[in-house]
Amino acid sequence: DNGDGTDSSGVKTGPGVTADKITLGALTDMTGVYATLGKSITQAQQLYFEQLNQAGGVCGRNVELLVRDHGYDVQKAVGAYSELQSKIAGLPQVIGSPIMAAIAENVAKDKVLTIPAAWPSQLLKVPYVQIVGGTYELEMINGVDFLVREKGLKKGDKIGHVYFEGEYGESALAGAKFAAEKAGLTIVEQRIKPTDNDMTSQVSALKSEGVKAILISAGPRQSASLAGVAAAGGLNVPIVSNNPGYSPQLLGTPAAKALEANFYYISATQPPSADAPAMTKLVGDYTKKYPKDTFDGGATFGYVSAKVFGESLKKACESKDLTREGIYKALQTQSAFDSEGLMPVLDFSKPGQVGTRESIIQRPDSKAKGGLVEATEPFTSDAAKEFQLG
Amino acid sequence: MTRLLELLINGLSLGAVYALIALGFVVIFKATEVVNFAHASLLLLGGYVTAVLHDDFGFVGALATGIVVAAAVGALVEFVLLRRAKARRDVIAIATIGIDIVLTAELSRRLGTSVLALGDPWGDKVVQFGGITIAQTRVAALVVAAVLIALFLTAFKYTPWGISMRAVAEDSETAALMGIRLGRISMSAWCVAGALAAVAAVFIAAFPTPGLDRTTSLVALKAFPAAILGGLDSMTGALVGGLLIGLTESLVGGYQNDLTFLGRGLGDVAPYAVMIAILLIRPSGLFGTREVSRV
Amino acid sequence: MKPPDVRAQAALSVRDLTVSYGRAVRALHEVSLDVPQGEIVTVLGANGAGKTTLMRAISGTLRFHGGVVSSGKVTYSGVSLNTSPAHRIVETGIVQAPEGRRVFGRMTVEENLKVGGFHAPESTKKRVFDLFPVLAERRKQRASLLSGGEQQMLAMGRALMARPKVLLLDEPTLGLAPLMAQTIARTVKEINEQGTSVLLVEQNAALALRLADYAYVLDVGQVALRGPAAELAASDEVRQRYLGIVDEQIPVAFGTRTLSRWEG
Amino acid sequence: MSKLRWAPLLLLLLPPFYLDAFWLHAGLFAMAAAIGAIGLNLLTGSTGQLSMGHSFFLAVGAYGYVYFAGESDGHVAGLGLPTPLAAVLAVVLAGLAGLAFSPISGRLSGVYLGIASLGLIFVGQHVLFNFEKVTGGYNGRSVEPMRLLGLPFDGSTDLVVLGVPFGAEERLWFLGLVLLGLAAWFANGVLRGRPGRAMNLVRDQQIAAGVLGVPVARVRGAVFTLSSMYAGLAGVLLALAFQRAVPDYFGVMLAFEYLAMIVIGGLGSVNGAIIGAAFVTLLPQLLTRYADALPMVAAVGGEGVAPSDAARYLYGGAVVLIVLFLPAGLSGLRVPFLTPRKETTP
Amino acid sequence: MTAIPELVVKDLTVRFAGLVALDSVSFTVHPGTLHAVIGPNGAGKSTCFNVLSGVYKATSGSVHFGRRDLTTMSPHRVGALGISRTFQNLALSAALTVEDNLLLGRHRLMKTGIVRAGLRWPTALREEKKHRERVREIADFVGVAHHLNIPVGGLPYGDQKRVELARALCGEPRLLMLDEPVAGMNATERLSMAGLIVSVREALGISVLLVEHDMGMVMRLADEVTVLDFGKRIATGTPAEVQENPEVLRAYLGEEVS
Ligand SMILES: Nc1ncnc2c1ncn2[C@@H]1O[C@H](COP(=O)(O)OP(=O)(O)OP(=O)(O)O)[C@@H](O)[C@H]1O
Ligand SMILES: Nc1ncnc2c1ncn2[C@@H]1O[C@H](COP(=O)(O)OP(=O)(O)OP(=O)(O)O)[C@@H](O)[C@H]1O
Ligand SMILES: [Mg+2]
Ligand SMILES: [Mg+2]
Repeated sequence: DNGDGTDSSGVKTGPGVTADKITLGALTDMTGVYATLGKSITQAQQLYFEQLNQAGGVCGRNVELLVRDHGYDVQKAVGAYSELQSKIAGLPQVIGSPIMAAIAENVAKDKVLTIPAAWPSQLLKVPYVQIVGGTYELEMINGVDFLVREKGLKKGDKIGHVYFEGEYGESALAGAKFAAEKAGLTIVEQRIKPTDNDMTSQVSALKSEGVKAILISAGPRQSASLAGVAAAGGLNVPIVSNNPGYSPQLLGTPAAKALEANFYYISATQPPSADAPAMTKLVGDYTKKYPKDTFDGGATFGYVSAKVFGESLKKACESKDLTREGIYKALQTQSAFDSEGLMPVLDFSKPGQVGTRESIIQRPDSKAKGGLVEATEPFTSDAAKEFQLG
Repeated sequence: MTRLLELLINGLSLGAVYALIALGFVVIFKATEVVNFAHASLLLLGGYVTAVLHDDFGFVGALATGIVVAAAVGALVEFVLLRRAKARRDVIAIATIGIDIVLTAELSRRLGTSVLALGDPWGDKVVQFGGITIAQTRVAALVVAAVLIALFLTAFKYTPWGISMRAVAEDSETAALMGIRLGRISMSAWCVAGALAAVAAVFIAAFPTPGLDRTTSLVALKAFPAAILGGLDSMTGALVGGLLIGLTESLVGGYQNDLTFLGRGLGDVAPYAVMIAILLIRPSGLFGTREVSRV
Repeated sequence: MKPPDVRAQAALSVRDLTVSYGRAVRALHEVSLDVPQGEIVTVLGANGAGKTTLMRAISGTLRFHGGVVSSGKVTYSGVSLNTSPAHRIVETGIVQAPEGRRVFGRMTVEENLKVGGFHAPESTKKRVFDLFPVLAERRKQRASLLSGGEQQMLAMGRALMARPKVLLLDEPTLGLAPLMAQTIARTVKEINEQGTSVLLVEQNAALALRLADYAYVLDVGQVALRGPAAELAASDEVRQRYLGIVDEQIPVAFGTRTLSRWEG
Repeated sequence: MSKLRWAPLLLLLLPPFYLDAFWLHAGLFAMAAAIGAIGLNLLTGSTGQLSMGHSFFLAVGAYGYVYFAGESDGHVAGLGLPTPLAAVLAVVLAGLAGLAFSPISGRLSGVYLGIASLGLIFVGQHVLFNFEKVTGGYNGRSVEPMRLLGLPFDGSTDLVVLGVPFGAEERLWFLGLVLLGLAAWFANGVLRGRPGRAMNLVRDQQIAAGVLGVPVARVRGAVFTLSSMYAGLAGVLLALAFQRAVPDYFGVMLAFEYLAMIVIGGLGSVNGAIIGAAFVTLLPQLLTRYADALPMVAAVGGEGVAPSDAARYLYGGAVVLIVLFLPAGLSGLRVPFLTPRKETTP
Repeated sequence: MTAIPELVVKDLTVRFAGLVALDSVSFTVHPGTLHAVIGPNGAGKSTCFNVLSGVYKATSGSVHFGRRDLTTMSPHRVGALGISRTFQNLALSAALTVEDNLLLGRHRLMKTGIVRAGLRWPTALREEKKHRERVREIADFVGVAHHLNIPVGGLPYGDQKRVELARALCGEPRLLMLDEPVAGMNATERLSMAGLIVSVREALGISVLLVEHDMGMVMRLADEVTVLDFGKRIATGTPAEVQENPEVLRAYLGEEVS
């Protein structure tokens, strides 16, 4: 049975909600290709729910996060989902585009509010899936805008775009093309696979095309290689990366110099070094709980997405409806979600829309906390405002 | 033009590294007629040891240790699996897959999510000539590979070890009759392969690649076609195969805009496409020898 | 060449040796024989008599054929060799030139000799080349391209490179033209005169008996006859056995079972 | 007697009435894998032809079904055929793919074939990602639920059997059971008949095989094709279980897992393939689910070995140990009803 | 079963990297006769067999079986003409039972393909049954019937040799080629094997090509003997003639024969 019912205080309850506990699920990757991201997000989310429970939980219930590590293996993920499905009220975390794709239909069928740790506009189409932050497309659009405004790219210039085969890279490409169109620039494509770790041939290709800047939508390794090779090869142009494309650890590699010189990183989350009290507190709590791990953007995102869930639960409790439907409705009542400066203000009132179209450009900096400093204020380019999502 | 040259040189240097790995396959195959699918994890192992030790031991010391450890584990595999298993050769090969899975899992666990630098002396330095830029590590890779392979070809031709190895490969019983210690030979082969893997690991993880991480071992997947298309029992084959694969990969990457009709991102496919094409013409590779089985 | 105390030493001796392949084939049954120091001893026997098996047992290569010594033992100057691996046996000075030459075809003559004795002094190599001048001429040639006779010489030369105390020869004249066989015979004598004991397995009885001091005849894994070579050479039995003049009648229309053609 | 031997298998009819979706899903994956493993075992175990490209043919089957059964929309094309027909066609397609490879599979053997077939996986991945009209590209495609005699194999219509609501998993369970049964039955027929004997001889005595009138290259080619069709069927079942076909799944690791299955279960034996498949597919699922309960294995994020790593240690190690000490695999152990009537171990 | 054609080997030459295994050898096996090929080890006897059965390709020369030219045929084609052989070093499938090994001998006479076998098609079952019966007959004739259900690997060497012969007979041959059928057998085993060969001819009237080192046996059984030495044919004739032939004596004993 799916646990529908009404408790003593007249709160309607659904799956994953018992008298004293609300259970949420996370399909994460702790052992696969996205382990870095998975670990940060999961730990941050566990941190949040811990704090939430210490503060009395929701509706007099503790909130518990059931974490399942799928190691980026679709089969395990689907298995894990079918296990969690009947036990949970919502999914604050799902990592991996193929995995999200594989469970999307069931998520819709089971009406489970899901926050993916993947940011393609594609997902906005799926009911009950809420993207927190911008999408890959929007990041790239704002990125191109940044290049034009701050880096002096002009009509007719060429921009290289090195991107992963797959949803992430190709969504980003769509955004880049849209923005380039608007700004009269042309994109030079270089598609790569996650196994390509040496960007030499890509760089020499881009170099001979005479690109004025490079966008990269890949992993941290590829970013590092790209920056290093480009600098070494005398291709001193700005490099702008999507948010999965950077990790502070890169500053320990030979590419550090090059990164600090030319590399920019777009994200909807504030860098750990941002001087918002909430951020300082979060970084403090996090590093206290997980001393061995470096705090990064993933953690910020994890914390905020958990918070989004937490707030939705509270609202749902107020309106006496903790069913999955109820939680989803509660989410949509929040048109100006304030993460106290961890992220821009988020609007969840419009189904099928992103929380925000703003992006923050950041620079690597070995001295700064989390290895990143803010390069621009949060902003939304005109192109980003026009862009049709989904 | 410079682009082509750059791609060619890069391809060659990349190929040199593949050749080192392929050489590992060949040495083991010659001595024991087994393809060692655990080679990938030996590579990761050697790299890992080098990476974690270079702060304390310095690069050379760390690399030396890495080489020794990888060699030792290779020897262990030979001792535990090869000496005892009675199974068909290709079944033993499958068993090495098992070893690879375990070893890789363990190393990935230790590596976790980190990207480790190996502290190699070349850093991100490059050499420039005539508008062509190429990373020093690549040059080093070319040189080291060339030296090592030359060394091996000579060792195989002239040293007692090399001659014994060939004797065993051709007729182990008679080799034993002549006083050659079979166990020692096959174990030495596995040691050598391990050592080669460790060396290759350095060049794979060094600049232009950001460093060593759990995905590093995947390059072994590109060395398979190298070894096969060259001929599993031919050193020359390993060299040629490696270079061929390196060039293919580099050119396909560099000219992907002109190859869009094949779909983008051919990096992984091309080596295998080349290999299959060659196997269709020469079923035992370019330099491989088809042994006539007697009845 | 021959150290003074050699004769004094105990020789290679085989005692009650029983060998079987797998669970099935009993190839040798309680075979005993001796190779006194400095002598040539020959073992005759038809195909499948067990001659090669005997050689394998002595050289410790049975395991390559799934064979095991199920009882009895092989000793050299008192030391048991049963459990020693092949290379150890070679080190003790017992070296074999195996049946069918088994030269390393993909290697040159010179390399083949190297395999025989990597650290052999020049003198040894010189001696081999003196015995087989043709090898010196062909030293750079791939062994597989040598004629059968030359391959046989190479096989023997290769064995000599290890400076054996006891040389085991398994059918050295196998498949050789008569003339070649004579050459081989002469060389064996020469080698022996230089102080090496020889255990010679042959099907070419006449030749073997002419060379040997002492002879054994194996029949289906057992010693059927033994004695000084000269005596055996005289006996008709031996001559018949090898001229194929046997008198056992084959029962035609064997047994009661019959088989009719198949009209499928 | 032999009837009795199979009696315990009737237990397999029960799970849908007692176990939850997780178990049924796990079971489904195991059944699909078992079908694929039987196919691989015919090739590698019985004919001695090493194939490392099995997951390619799984992909062909899965995507073949999705394409034949799926409807066209703006994004992807599809033929919208009746689903059973689509399934059959998908299997045939996989077979054709295998046949197309026979110039190689017929001539090569040993690791040469193994690595050549490894190439198929990379080619396959490339096609899956680029041939978007059919495959839906990186996003994959959703799978048309099977529909037999008007009964759809998904949760859409309500169906209650003996008081148990029969959703997608419950229904697919029985479909899977039937398919696996047929697959195993067919394979046993092949192995015990004329073709099976020829396959074994090709493995053991290649030259003698030729002399006895066995066309070695043709046998190899044919068995390769057959095993591809098994993989194809497995692919179809997997697609139905996933309800969505995604490219990343059909990679090298999967091919390795299939090899692990047949070695663990027992080379050349049908039951072996099934046992091995169950072992390799269920292990990680169980470890993941019961991580917190197991010693050594760490709950997510905690210290110790992560479940998926633990699983790798276990089946990786199992392969090695079995090659060393149990040449006939788990099926070689004398478990009454699991022991094949006639073993053909290499 | 159709009439027995004659086998004509003409100027057959086979070279392997450098060495000449067969040097323009010619001989003819007349229908229904037993033709022996003898010669020292390495003379080229097995090579000759391997060419006749299509395993090796002749460098030059030709082999005809009746009107059919075997010279370039693939092994399974040759088998289809009704030529069966045994192997010097056993070539049985050790893991399979004797019965299965014998059924393999009948492979070319059976039709069942993968599909019918898999579906246990009635014709397949009928065929299987029919051939199992014949296999039992042959096994019984050769004297291995009591082993039918044991894996071949477990049998003594002599019995394995018999199974090889039985397997060859299972091909319902018109020409039977035996490569050292009694090698490694003891006197009694040899005798019974010899008797077996005789009664095969009695029963089936087929041609037999025999390679054997055991002179006694050859001299008793052969209608005609071809002697190879070092790849060359040095004599052909009746056993008596061959025995007298000085060449032959020399090949076996070295020069000085009284
Ligand atoms: N496949 C092969 N490759 C190379 N050489 C071969 C091959 N087959 C046979 N030979 C050579 O051809 C010659 C004849 O071999 P063959 O086996 O025919 O001799 P045989 O008369 O059968 O000897 P035996 O009585 O020992 O069986 C030998 O020198 C052998 O080494
Ligand atoms: N590897 C083996 N497996 C099983 N039986 C074997 C094996 N090798 C030899 N035999 C058998 O052992 C017995 C002795 O064989 P062996 O080779 O010692 O005889 P031989 O006297 O050397 O014959 P030849 O004169 O042909 O060299 C024969 O019956 C032979 O068939
Ligand atoms: Mg012998
Ligand atoms: Mg022969």
